[in-house]
Amino acid sequence: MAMDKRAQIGARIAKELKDGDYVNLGIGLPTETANHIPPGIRVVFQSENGIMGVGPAPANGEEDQDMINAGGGFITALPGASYFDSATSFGIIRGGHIDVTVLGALQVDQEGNLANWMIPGKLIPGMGGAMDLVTGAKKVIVAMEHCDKQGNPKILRKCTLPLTAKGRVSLIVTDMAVLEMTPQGLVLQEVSEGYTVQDVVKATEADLIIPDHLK
Amino acid sequence: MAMDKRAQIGARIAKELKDGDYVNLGIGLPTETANHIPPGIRVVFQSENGIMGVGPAPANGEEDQDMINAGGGFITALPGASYFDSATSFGIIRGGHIDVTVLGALQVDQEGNLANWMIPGKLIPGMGGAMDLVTGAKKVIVAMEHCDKQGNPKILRKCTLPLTAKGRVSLIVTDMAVLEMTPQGLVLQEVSEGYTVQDVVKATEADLIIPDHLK
Amino acid sequence: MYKLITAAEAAAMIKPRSRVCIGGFLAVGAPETVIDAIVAAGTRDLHIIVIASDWENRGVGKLVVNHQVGSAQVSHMGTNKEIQNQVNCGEIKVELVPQGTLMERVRAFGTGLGGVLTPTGLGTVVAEGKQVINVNGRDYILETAIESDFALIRAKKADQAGNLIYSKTARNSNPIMAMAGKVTIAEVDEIVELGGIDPEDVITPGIFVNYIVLSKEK
Amino acid sequence: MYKLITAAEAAAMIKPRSRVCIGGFLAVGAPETVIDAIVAAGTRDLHIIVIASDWENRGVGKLVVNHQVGSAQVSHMGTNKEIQNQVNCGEIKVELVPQGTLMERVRAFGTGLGGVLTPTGLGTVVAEGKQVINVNGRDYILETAIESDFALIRAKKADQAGNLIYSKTARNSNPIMAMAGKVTIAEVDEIVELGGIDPEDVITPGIFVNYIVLSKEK
Repeated sequence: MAMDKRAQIGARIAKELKDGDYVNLGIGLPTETANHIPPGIRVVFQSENGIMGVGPAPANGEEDQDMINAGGGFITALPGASYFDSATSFGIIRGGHIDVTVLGALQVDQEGNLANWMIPGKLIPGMGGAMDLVTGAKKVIVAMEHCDKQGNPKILRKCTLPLTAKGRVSLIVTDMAVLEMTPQGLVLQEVSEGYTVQDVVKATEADLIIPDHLK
Repeated sequence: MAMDKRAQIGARIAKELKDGDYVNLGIGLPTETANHIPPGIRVVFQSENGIMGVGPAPANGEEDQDMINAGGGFITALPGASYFDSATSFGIIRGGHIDVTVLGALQVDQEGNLANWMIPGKLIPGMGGAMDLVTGAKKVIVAMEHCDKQGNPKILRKCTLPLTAKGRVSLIVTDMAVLEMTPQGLVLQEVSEGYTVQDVVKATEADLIIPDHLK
Repeated sequence: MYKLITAAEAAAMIKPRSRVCIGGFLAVGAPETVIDAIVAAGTRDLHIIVIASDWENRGVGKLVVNHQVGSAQVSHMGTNKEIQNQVNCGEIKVELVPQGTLMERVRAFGTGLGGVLTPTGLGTVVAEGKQVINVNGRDYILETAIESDFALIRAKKADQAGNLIYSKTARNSNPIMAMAGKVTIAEVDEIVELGGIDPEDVITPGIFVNYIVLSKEK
Repeated sequence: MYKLITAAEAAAMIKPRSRVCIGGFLAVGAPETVIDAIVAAGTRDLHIIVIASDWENRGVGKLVVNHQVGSAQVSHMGTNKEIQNQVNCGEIKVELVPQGTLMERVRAFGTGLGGVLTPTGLGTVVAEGKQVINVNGRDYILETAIESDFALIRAKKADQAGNLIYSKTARNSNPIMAMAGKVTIAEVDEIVELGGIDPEDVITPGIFVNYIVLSKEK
């Protein structure tokens, strides 16, 4: 995905964050969020391998071999950070103490189901911490391209890949749109510049509720 | 119980300890054990409220309000001590990491059952950490007077008071005798000076196996 | 991020029938300033979750003496005659819980678990009415999470991020209960600047701490 | 009390089909010196319990590349193509375990619990074949303790009592696995005198540590 689209998604997700939020960003696209925190908003980033208070990546040559995030990238710690073991880290996650987690997805569906950890017969990376994060975080935001590399919809009526968790997704932010899970179903809330509602509907398999402000 | 009998029980139990053992002593009579550790033997004492490496009581006027043992008595910490929370403390205990625990008893029976936490309708102090200690420690030693204050046996065929744990007692050390739980039953191993085997049998309701060396 | 409040403000949050974890062991590590404020507020019918009922003039014992406790989950009451009296006359309903089990049940709630399987209490009254599950040939009692509305804990020091450290054996149940309150209120001796606690030394990360009250004790 | 041994002596204790917890996350905090000794010993058919299968040239990945792993309980294999190949061709049998669940199952064994109830994995393949138990209106999966024979961990520093402290995010699974080995072997950068670690700072009390190996890395 082009850098400007990645930035657009990150900036849109950052607008969801509130002052004082504790946030866990999945690897890849979700990390873009950290580059767009609005002024006046202070959020604390956890990495599930055992740190609260993750700072920016270190300068070249200043990497500490014992300081990585869950994606294996080098990090720094901000003042007020803390280190803890993995059981405590997932206690924080599963116990509902993380306000927002942002994760990538292979598929999402209109029931809020998420699939992001395996493609049978092809890729078996494992779920790592994703199942705990999606199960435990107060708000689960999916950051992804609207369609896969072949142009097929990733937002489906029903996920066909093995699930990461059932009914836990709150918000989907893609290059084309912002979609919100509600008790009534998946609501198209925003359409990105350069696209029409019809473009989004066409690129989406799931049934979408189109609110008045987009009609 | 007279001081010399308390000392005798403590000294006898101390002989059960091996170099390097981690030991938890219950409140009251069991603490006497700490005064009789044989030379050359180094044991580490845990107190279940959250310290490993308990040292002797502080001198008068040197008490630290944040340094108590599970009985509420003031303690010191030896070099190499550690503090931990109560979940870790009972993780140590229940996880089988404590080599020896010494506890008082209201009743013990010939199946290795122990009752030491309540007398229905009379005393309901609660089990505190006793159930975890008796369940988790590798070796459970009971330290007590052979009979109750009315002279009735406390070593019974079957406990009548609510149990602390089933079948976990290894050794009973009293003012009159040392008794060992074996797969065959309760074996009278030693008789204290001033008593005969018949004295012990008379003061004990449980069936006792009398080995050849005492016949 | 925590908010600094007074003990009276903390006490005012707690209502009749609130389920309240209170840290400490025989009153060592108990949040005495907050407890005193609850005594002053006089809120009754509290459900307390504590290791011990402490002493009549220290720790949660003061709530008992002031007849503010309606029910309790507790492992030891031996140092407090007043709670035994109130239990015997039916004023307080008590569930006695082995101490290790109590800590796991509190930890379970704080860490999103529904419960744990423990061997502690097998073959005793503690097992009565509970499911026994065999795992790898050994029996265990299913002990469920203890839900709580508030955790009132006591720490030595907080930094501006709400990270906490404790003092010696006053640590005891406090870090476990800190995780378990839907609202966690930490009474601390002092608050230091950001960076004033080494990230390696933090026992309770600030994410668990909603409010801080300064202790009157030190 | 721990005994100081060489990495080769540590490796010699581990036999085919030994169940071995190995600390570290993407090889950060992995006991590389002990792992190298196991590679040198060539012991095969190990059962490893690890957060991740690390990299092909770092951490437990080296055991995989040398075909010493027969089975694994692991949460993430995405950084190691070789393990995926060996899983696909049936050489390694893998149980994929969500990371938080893995830690609780390892902790359960170390702390004498038979298992825990977790919501993680409900409605997914992780729940297949497992008991689902409802507590206070919520469903949970019963996840049982993972038994292990050895825990191989990595710490920064030990004192003469075997107490351990760690380094930053290299702490990760190490303190949990330290509790869980029937035999726990800690690889450390240095051993300091008794009293060289403040009792408040100890992360792993020495009671959990049976053997110490000095790391060649630092």
